[in-house]
Amino acid sequence: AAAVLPVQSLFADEVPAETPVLPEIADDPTKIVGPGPSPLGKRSPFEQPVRKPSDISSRTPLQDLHSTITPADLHFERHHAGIPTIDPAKHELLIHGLVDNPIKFTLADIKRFPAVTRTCFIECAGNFRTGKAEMTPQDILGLTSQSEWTGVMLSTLFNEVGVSDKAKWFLAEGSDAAIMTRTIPIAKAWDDAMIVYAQNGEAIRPEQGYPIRLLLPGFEGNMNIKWLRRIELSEEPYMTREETSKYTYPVKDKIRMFSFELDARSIITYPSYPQKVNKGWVEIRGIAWSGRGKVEKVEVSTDAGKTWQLANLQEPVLSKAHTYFRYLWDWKGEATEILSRVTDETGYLQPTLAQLAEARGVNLGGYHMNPITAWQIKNDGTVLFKPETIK
Amino acid sequence: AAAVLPVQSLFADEVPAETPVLPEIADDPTKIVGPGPSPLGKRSPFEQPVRKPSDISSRTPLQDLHSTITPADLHFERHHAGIPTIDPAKHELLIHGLVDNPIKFTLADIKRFPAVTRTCFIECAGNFRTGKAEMTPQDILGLTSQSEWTGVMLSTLFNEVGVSDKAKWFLAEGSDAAIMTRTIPIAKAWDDAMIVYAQNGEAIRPEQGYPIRLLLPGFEGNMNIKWLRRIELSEEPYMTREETSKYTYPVKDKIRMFSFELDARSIITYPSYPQKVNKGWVEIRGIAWSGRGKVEKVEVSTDAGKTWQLANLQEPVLSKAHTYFRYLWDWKGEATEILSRVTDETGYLQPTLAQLAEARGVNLGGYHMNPITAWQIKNDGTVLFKPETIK
Amino acid sequence: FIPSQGKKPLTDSLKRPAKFGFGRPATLQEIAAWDIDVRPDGKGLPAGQGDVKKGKLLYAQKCAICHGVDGTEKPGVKLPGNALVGDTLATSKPKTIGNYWPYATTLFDYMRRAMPYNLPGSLSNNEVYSITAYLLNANKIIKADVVLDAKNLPKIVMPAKKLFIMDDRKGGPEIK
Amino acid sequence: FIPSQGKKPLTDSLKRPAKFGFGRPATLQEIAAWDIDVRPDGKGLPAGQGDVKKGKLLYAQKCAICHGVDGTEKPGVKLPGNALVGDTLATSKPKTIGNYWPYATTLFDYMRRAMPYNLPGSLSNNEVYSITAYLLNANKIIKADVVLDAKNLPKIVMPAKKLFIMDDRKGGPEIK
Ligand code: HEC
Ligand code: HEC
Ligand SMILES: [Ca+2]
Ligand SMILES: [Ca+2]
Ligand SMILES: [Ca+2]
Ligand SMILES: [Ca+2]
Ligand SMILES: [Ca+2]
Ligand SMILES: [Ca+2]
Ligand SMILES: [Co+2]
Ligand SMILES: [Co+2]
Repeated sequence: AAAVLPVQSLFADEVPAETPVLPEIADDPTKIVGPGPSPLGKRSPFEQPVRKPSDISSRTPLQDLHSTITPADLHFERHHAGIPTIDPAKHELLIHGLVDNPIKFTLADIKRFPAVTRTCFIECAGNFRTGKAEMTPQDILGLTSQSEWTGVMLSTLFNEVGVSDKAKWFLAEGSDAAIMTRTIPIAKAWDDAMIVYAQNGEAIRPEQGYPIRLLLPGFEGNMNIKWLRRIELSEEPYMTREETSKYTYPVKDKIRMFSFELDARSIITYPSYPQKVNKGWVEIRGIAWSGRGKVEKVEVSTDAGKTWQLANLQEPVLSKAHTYFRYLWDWKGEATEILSRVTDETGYLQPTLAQLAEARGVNLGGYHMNPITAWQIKNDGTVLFKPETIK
Repeated sequence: AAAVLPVQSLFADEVPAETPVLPEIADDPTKIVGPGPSPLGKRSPFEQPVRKPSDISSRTPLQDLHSTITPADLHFERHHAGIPTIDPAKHELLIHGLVDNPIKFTLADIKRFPAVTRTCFIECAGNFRTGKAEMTPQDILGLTSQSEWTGVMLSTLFNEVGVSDKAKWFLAEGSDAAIMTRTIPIAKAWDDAMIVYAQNGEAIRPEQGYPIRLLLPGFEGNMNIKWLRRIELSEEPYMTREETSKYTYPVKDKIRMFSFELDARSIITYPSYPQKVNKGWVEIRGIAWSGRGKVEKVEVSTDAGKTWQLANLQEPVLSKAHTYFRYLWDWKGEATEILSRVTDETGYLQPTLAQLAEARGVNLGGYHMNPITAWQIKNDGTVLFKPETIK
Repeated sequence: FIPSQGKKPLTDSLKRPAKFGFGRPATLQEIAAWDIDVRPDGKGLPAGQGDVKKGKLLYAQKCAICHGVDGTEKPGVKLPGNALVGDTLATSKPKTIGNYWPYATTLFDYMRRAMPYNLPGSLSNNEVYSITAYLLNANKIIKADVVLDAKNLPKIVMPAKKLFIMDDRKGGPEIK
Repeated sequence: FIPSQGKKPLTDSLKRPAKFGFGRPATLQEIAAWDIDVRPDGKGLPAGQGDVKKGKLLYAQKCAICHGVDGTEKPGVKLPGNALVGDTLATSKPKTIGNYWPYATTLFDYMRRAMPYNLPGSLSNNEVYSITAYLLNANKIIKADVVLDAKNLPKIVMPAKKLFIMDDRKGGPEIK
């Protein structure tokens, strides 16, 4: 029987978007003096990119974006008990457990440490939906976004408290109503984990963990604990609900847990449903990323996967970051399928859904899914998603 | 007599900011389920960065930013006749003059050409104010901001229309009520000029030229014509008002015109007025940039300019881009002055105000001013700007 | 996972002191107030106890409205909360405590911090022990007469435990 | 300025066609409707003419409210528009047409496109010629009886012309 890829009912429960109201405007803008400067800018009324919210998540409109920084108000969301409202003057971070000196840091303390800025993506491990042709990139994998994050290296704080040799893991805990907890191997703290307080220059947004969140570049979204209030160092993992009953998935007759890195992935965001293409030169555009380092190359196929061509990568290519790719295609008007596939710096090539099913069995669980995404191009230029099932 | 540096009355006419209202919030956010996902995120009510608007400009709150992307709604503004409201479906770009084929491009046409994304700053050529100690970085030089811009290389469009060998300049014209025009040397079109329609991923904001603006990386802000509707190629410059009666400045007994690139510049944004520092380790932070290429190095002095130390530059260092720098300082509590100075890749070292006056004469005009900015640190940790005058 | 070798973002390392001295020592009381986690070896379990009977009553009062009268999935019924009760067969659907939770300690830890969803943190330790006992019994993991406490809870071997494996992928060309 | 040598951002250059064929030919009418610029050599100046007397009247009606009765700066008075009239001495303040505008064509071009500020584009070509004549006369650059048109306007040598120099800086260590 064909495996049905899980489209969790909670994920699918979308709130319909409001219809934008367009202003009446003058024919010749050169004849009327416009409004002057303001404390805060607004979008043009003709541009209304929005997330697609359900009751527990909202998805980034990837097809509306032209580069890789996600405007903060369009960053995807995934909450387990809503967004807490936190007074930054009262918020503290406790680091304790297998340390020499358990310390409480105020937000002001944290900002005094040497700061670092890093651009990387955050992606929900459950970022895959399929099922029908009328799906946009936002619908399929809108649970990934990218920001320029600023904060302190977690290693700096660990150095401050003094870490025991016995510590092999650390628990990170949020101050939301789910008191979300995940356990992370300590090697990540000595590598590139950060505690961040800024996103795209300004204070981190409430949905993203204001005033501080854990940033684990390349690791699944849920581990990047938001509204962080506590870290406990430990000999062993805590086996929290989110690392056992959730964010785990069947691999043949076993259940795989502690998958941290998001596997390399790419998607064409233009052209995609519901856009239409014209005959002639079409620049195919999209994003590619890997939780294990840099994007090495992206290939595009315009003949349903028979042949593949190199796409251009937008510089600078950053590690564990959405990387924009572009490929010029001379479309003659024939029906076809277009696809992209990424290779990351470890040499991993993005698989097809069939290859994933072959490797993991047909009961694919919906977490850590990164199959190649195909778009169908119809004779008239219409673009449709190609939903695949496993035979 | 001491030269008074021009603080144009129009620039100085600020609108007072509204006092933010803070919400009543629960003591323990872990006990209440918060609001769920939404189509568009909002800032925490505890974080209200705002531009400082006057009637013709508004200034970016540089001291509130932790990295170099300026959130789009905080990008500085400078309008000469307000912000036009433009229907993107009707907007067209005309390229004519010394070309083989004069062409009108719709916005949709422009988006079909091969796209490029580039991160760079835009700075107003009149970005310098001084006069009193109670000034923030926003007050002193808030007319500079940085975005990730996406659009088409101007050379791609010039190739499309076919440019005559006689063409040495091009006029760029906006569709605002000032029908703003500037002439640009054609070499810039073959180098790195772009026509951009996206800013930080999304459509360019109305204040920044929606739906398209000219982007001339490193060139003075006013030349980056917003709401672009026309380009005319020409043998000679047009000597528009903005390149003759404005954006020119006295140099000894002459008036210098056609200064394109912004000279290398830096400022410490932390600590700055009205912040306060504590004894112990202080991370001095700021931004540096050059209109002529990459920042080569930034030096910081914590002893009023007697000695200088290298600051760390945040990677990746991009050309013609705000570059974040950081320097760790162990403050013992003594009164002093802290300063930063940048060297760009051409070997240009940011000058003092006295050096500028020495080179240009004491009637410095307020355009293309990039003097070293000093902050006074008082014994109690108070920070004040050090306004300088020319003797 | 494989840490990125030597490609760390720069920090200010030239003049960095041994310690910065920011922050203040956390008191034992402060730590105790927040330290609510429970590990598989039982570390973190509080004093107290609970039994199936009390748990059943509490479940009916505080949980049934979201998780269903008996915690099982009923065809055509969409509840706000997940199904909690099923059987212990690895192949059975839906995922429940019986077939998909490798550690009983996780149940205690999670319910104490996050449930009931509308009143998180409102259950006493004894109540959490009781509801844990009830749900383990309903999932056919413990007998109806077990009195759960910090001693015996970590000893429960969950049916799904044997299914769980650590991800051992390290990057590279293999699809796995 | 010095173009950045070979450090251009990448575009898709491998398969790039000679032309993409996007956009459509602009008609002469379309070009004429927007092509309002005026160059120092007079290119772009329209037919028509104007004189100081008419200009003075128009100025009083349409401009004086923002630029002052006679366009000069009055101590203590802050007007919405800049001072337009002064003398022709390089050292005098404030900057005006007389001492700071290198080309008379710029005046025509700017006023036609942008003034009056509240009704941009509302002046006829003859009106712009007349106001230009008035302002040039008020700044002591032309006589009161000059009738301005496309022929003589570009020939006017502005007092400030001799002061203007092109920026010749090319980067590098020099402070200039
Ligand atoms: C108002 C609705 C509501 C009430 C009342 C409620 N729950 Fe829940 N419960 C939920 C929701 C929603 C989730 C899923 C939360 C998530 O995924 O983050 C959940 C998840 C759970 C889970 C984890 C299930 C899994 O498979 O991971 C357990 C166990 C649980 N609840 C137990 C309880 C108990 C015990 C009570 C009563 C003491 C209770 N719940 C009361 C809504 C509720
Ligand atoms: C409602 C106010 C207003 C009216 C009416 C007005 N102006 Fe202006 N004018 C301005 C403002 C404001 C500026 C500066 C605009 C800028 O800097 O972009 C200006 C600038 C100018 C300048 C450029 C000055 C310089 O030094 O660069 C000239 C010339 C000018 N106006 C001429 C006129 C003429 C001629 C008229 C009438 C036909 C007129 N103005 C009517 C407000 C006005
Ligand atoms: Ca998440
Ligand atoms: Ca290509
Ligand atoms: Ca500008
Ligand atoms: Ca340093
Ligand atoms: Ca603990
Ligand atoms: Ca022309
Ligand atoms: Co998730
Ligand atoms: Co300006």
